[in-house]
Amino acid sequence: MLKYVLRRLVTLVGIVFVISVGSFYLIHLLPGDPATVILGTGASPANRAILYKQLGLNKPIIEQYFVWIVNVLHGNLGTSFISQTSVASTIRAAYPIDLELIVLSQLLAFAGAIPLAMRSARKPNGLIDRVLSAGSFTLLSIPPFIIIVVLVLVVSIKLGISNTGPSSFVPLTTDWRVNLASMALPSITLATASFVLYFRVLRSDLIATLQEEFITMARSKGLSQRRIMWRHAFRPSSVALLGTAGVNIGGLLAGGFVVQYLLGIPGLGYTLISAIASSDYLLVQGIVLVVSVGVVLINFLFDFLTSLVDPRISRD
Amino acid sequence: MTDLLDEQAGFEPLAERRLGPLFWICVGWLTLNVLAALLTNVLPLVNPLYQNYNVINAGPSLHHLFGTDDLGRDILSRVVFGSRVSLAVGSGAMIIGFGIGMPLGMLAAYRRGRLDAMLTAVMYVLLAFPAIIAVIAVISFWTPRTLLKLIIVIGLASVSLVYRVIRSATLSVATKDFVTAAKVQGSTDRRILLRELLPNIAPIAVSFLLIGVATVVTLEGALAFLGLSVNPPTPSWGNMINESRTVMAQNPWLVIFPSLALCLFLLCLNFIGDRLRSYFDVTEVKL
Amino acid sequence: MSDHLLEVKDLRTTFRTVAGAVPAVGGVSFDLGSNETLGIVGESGSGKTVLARTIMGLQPRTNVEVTGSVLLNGHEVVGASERVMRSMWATEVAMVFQDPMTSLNPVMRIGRQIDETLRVRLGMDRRAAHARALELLTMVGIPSAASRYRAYPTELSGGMRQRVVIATALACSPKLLIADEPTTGLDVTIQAQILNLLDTLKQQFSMSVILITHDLGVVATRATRIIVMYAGQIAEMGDTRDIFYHHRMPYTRALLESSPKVSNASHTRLAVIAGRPPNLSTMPPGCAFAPRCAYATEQCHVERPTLREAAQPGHRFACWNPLPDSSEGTRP
Amino acid sequence: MTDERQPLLKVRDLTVNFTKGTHVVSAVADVSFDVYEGETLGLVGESGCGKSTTGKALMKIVEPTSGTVELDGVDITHQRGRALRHARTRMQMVFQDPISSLNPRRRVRGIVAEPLDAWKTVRGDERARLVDDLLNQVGIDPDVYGERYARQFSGGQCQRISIARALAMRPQLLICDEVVSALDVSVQAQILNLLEDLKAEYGLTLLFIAHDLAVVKNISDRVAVMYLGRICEIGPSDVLYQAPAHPYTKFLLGAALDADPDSVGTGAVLEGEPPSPLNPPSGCRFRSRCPFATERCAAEVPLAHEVAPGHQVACHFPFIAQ
Repeated sequence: MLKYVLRRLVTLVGIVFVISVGSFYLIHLLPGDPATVILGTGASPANRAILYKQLGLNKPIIEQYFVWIVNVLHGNLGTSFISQTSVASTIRAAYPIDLELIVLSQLLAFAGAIPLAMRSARKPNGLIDRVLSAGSFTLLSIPPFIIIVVLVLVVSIKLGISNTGPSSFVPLTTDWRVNLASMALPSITLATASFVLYFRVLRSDLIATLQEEFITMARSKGLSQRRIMWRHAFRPSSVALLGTAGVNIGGLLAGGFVVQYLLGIPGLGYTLISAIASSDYLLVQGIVLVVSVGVVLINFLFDFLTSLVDPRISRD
Repeated sequence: MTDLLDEQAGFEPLAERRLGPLFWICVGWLTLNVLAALLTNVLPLVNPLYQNYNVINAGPSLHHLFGTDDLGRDILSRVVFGSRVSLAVGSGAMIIGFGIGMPLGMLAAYRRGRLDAMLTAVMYVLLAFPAIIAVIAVISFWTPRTLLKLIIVIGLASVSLVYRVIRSATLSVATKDFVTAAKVQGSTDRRILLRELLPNIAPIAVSFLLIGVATVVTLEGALAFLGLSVNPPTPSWGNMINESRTVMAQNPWLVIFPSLALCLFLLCLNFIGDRLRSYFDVTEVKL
Repeated sequence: MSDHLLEVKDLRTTFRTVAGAVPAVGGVSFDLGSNETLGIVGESGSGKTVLARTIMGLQPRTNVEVTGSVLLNGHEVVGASERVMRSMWATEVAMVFQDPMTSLNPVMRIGRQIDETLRVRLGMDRRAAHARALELLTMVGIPSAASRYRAYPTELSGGMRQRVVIATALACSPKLLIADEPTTGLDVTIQAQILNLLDTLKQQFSMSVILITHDLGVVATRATRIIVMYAGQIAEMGDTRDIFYHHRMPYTRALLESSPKVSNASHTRLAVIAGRPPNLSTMPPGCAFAPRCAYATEQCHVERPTLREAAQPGHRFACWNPLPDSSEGTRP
Repeated sequence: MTDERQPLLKVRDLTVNFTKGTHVVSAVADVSFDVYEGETLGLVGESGCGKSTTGKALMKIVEPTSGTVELDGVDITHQRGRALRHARTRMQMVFQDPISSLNPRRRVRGIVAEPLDAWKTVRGDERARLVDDLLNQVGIDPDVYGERYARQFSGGQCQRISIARALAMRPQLLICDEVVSALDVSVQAQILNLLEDLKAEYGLTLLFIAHDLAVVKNISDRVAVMYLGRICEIGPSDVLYQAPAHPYTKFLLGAALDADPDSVGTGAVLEGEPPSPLNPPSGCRFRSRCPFATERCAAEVPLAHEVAPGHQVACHFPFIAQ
């Protein structure tokens, strides 16, 4: 087990390294001189000098990377020349909102998907299963950005709740009631997309698991239906569920960005979109780096959880 | 050993080995979509950019079946033209993804050994890289944005996913005895790859391809929302929905029609992929 | 009430499939006394596994129809609810499944899979269940049981896994143990160990055993009585020696003659049963074996034979043109 | 009964090691035997004893670590590319799993014709006639079943098609790897008889790999017994079965069950389970389960030596028949 975790940690470091190289190189995708693009043609020589120093632009590219990565490791992601604020502090202010959004939406999705998938799998092709499957299939084909548009229409317009924008966003720590009220809509939207995925994966895996011989054996021991479902079927099936969840959370980001953008919730997604719109390249680079590493860490966490559930994984 | 299997074959009612009428309806709808997108110049459609100020924000009528927007542009025409973006991105990106990922995945799974180990390690790292972030990042830096760049970036980002699915599908076939038998008979690798392996992984590849197209089209929609896809006034389903959501209360048709077009398109792709999988008895491929 | 532990009367299990009704078990009657070992022999698709599961009340509840009667220690199994069956499973009747790889939960430690039964069914507390599970593991011949208790099934060999399955089945001391092809995937030397173990445990727990197999060699020296099944029906049944030496049904003979023997000389030509077993959903009206039978007459193709008595007590066969009874005991 | 003829297949010190992480699995260790033209050599042993790996190493499906394999006097161990592909056509293999042996998405005629098409030896009408002849010979009616897909067949029929395919290139040696172990008794008998018939007709030499002692006895002229990667004993089948010289063979035969209530086994059951090939016992690999083992068995690897003409045993203390 320890060996498995260590091995995974080594690959994790490798992946984070590749991500850092990728994020670093983004600046060089810009056409022409990065300094000119980032600062605009009318930039003062002083600003140019600062940027050159910060990015090490006058050095060979490998050295540039080292200058950059050392800065990054010290928590210095540069200073935005648009807003004149430190990229790191902007990110620090925004990321708890993303975390909250992920946690809330995932809790909602699991809470919905697990019991319903169990209900469905108990009688495959029964009435309940057919209804749930057809429903989940339809939802599968509705992108989150359409769901949110519809929800906004229904909630804000019909119910008179107005979209107040990022300036009036209240953090969880300030007033959790107001915060949760504004987080409800985005959480539900993201939860819907995840729910569909989890329900479908868990349902089909449970159906397969319930046909396994060890389930028949568990029945023949005289165990209750409930016990068989939770102890014998859910645990092996949750391997597939956790695997999907790990990958899904990465995929959820794009949807999350749209939702934040539309509802004016100042998370990393919102910040990223505004940064792109205002050509704040250093902020974009910083967010890309942080979000990528975050996603990789989440994947790692889910892999670890999976190996706890299924002892076979860590032994291979 | 086979005993139980043989007897249990009678347990479950055999999965219907029919595609069903709904499948063909979906195929028909998709075909219609593709044809419309290809034949936009031949079809009696108004120029999607033509602004007719006499009919602004009109509901569906005989002249404008889907109504018009706030600039008096014909929605039907814009929806049809918008589908070209979705189709181009979806098919283009998947051509790149499968063009690179599929041969590599097949070769790695068939050859095994060092090639496989190397490729798989590289793809593993790429896979861990959150593709969507990578796409957004590259698109935002690689200016000016064009449709072709969008296709290339999404296509390359999908290579590792395609590789993984194709490799594992090939692996499950390549370890079968009939592949060994072909080797032993002196069939060349090329022959084995094309005649023994390809027909067996084709159903998985096709159904994954369809779902891939659906995913890419959704992604394009999201990017359009974020202003990272094609620039207006060129219509795409995503930017049509995005542009008109503010006037949704006044003229809901503006949102409804492109949304409906997009959802139906995705629904058909997903449904066809799903039916094909169960028709060919392919166990759920993790996407 | 009779003194039989198990009474099966005209049991029919029919699966409803897209291809039509499949009578996997088509009217089977027999009984089983205490401390008896009954061998049920048949090829793939003969219905022996379905029969075993129907007796256990373990068949799926959808798309299947069961008629007839299974009296297990006085309790009716056919039509019994899952709740009623749950009270009989493990304590009255337990099963050893064919493939120990798939019949143990791969993500549960083996000890847990045993003491779970003890705790749920016998209401033992954690400590008592643990102690009893260790005892059972030792009893089935698992070395260093205390450390194996914490092992996962994948960490054990096939033979060891089957021992765990047996220990689980015996946890609540059932009166009847149904072993469905318990040694099919195992090597001969391990097979001998497991069969000997079952014999020993049968005495120790004073239970009856139904041993289901496709291999006549497995039941030849282990079973007191044998049922030969073909296409979901009993072709012949009787005391083991009657089946081997006085069989009347041509299928039984064909089965015996077509299996190669260690005592045969090299290049012995094996007797062959032509053709294949019938498709259960399109069974011929007559004897199910008639299309492959060398002795079949017009009658065999038209009319289905019922079981009739042979000379020996308890020996029955279903055949219109039985082989002559060679009471002198000529061996096949 | 020492054969004066040149062996068709000559295997010397064949060793196959697999690496599993940092460990080495000794799957086959120093295996040597000859197969003479026209005979059937049975290779018998329990699962994991390396008998299948031996068969695959002969065909170079599995790369041998060391040792040589000579077919008709030609060393094929180091052949590659086209030469290897050609050498393989002279020996063919039929596999255990009848279902996975056939491509489910190809038609029966196409499957049987594949080797012909790959080598382009015959074309057109001649090819079609040859394919139909082969199918007829294995008892599959080409007119009825020729255009069906493989998945529509039962295990026994699949095995027949596999055999037809293997014979398409007229091989000299046929390696049968557990070909009947997945089949029912009555079907098993059909396939065994078919193999005997084809052997006579094609003048085939057979290497018959199986775990079932009775099956092996029925088809083989000579039998080799394997345990944990090594050959314990090799000899004419009648002699070996009647008077096994290696303790393992004796236990194996004792455990084999004849379908006869009066059959008297030796009664002795071999205790324990085979050790892992990751870490095989020193000296004689059977010593950890052998009731007769001494210190010498742990120290010294027993070499094969002749106890009777053509009957070789790798044991320090063999039973020698009077």
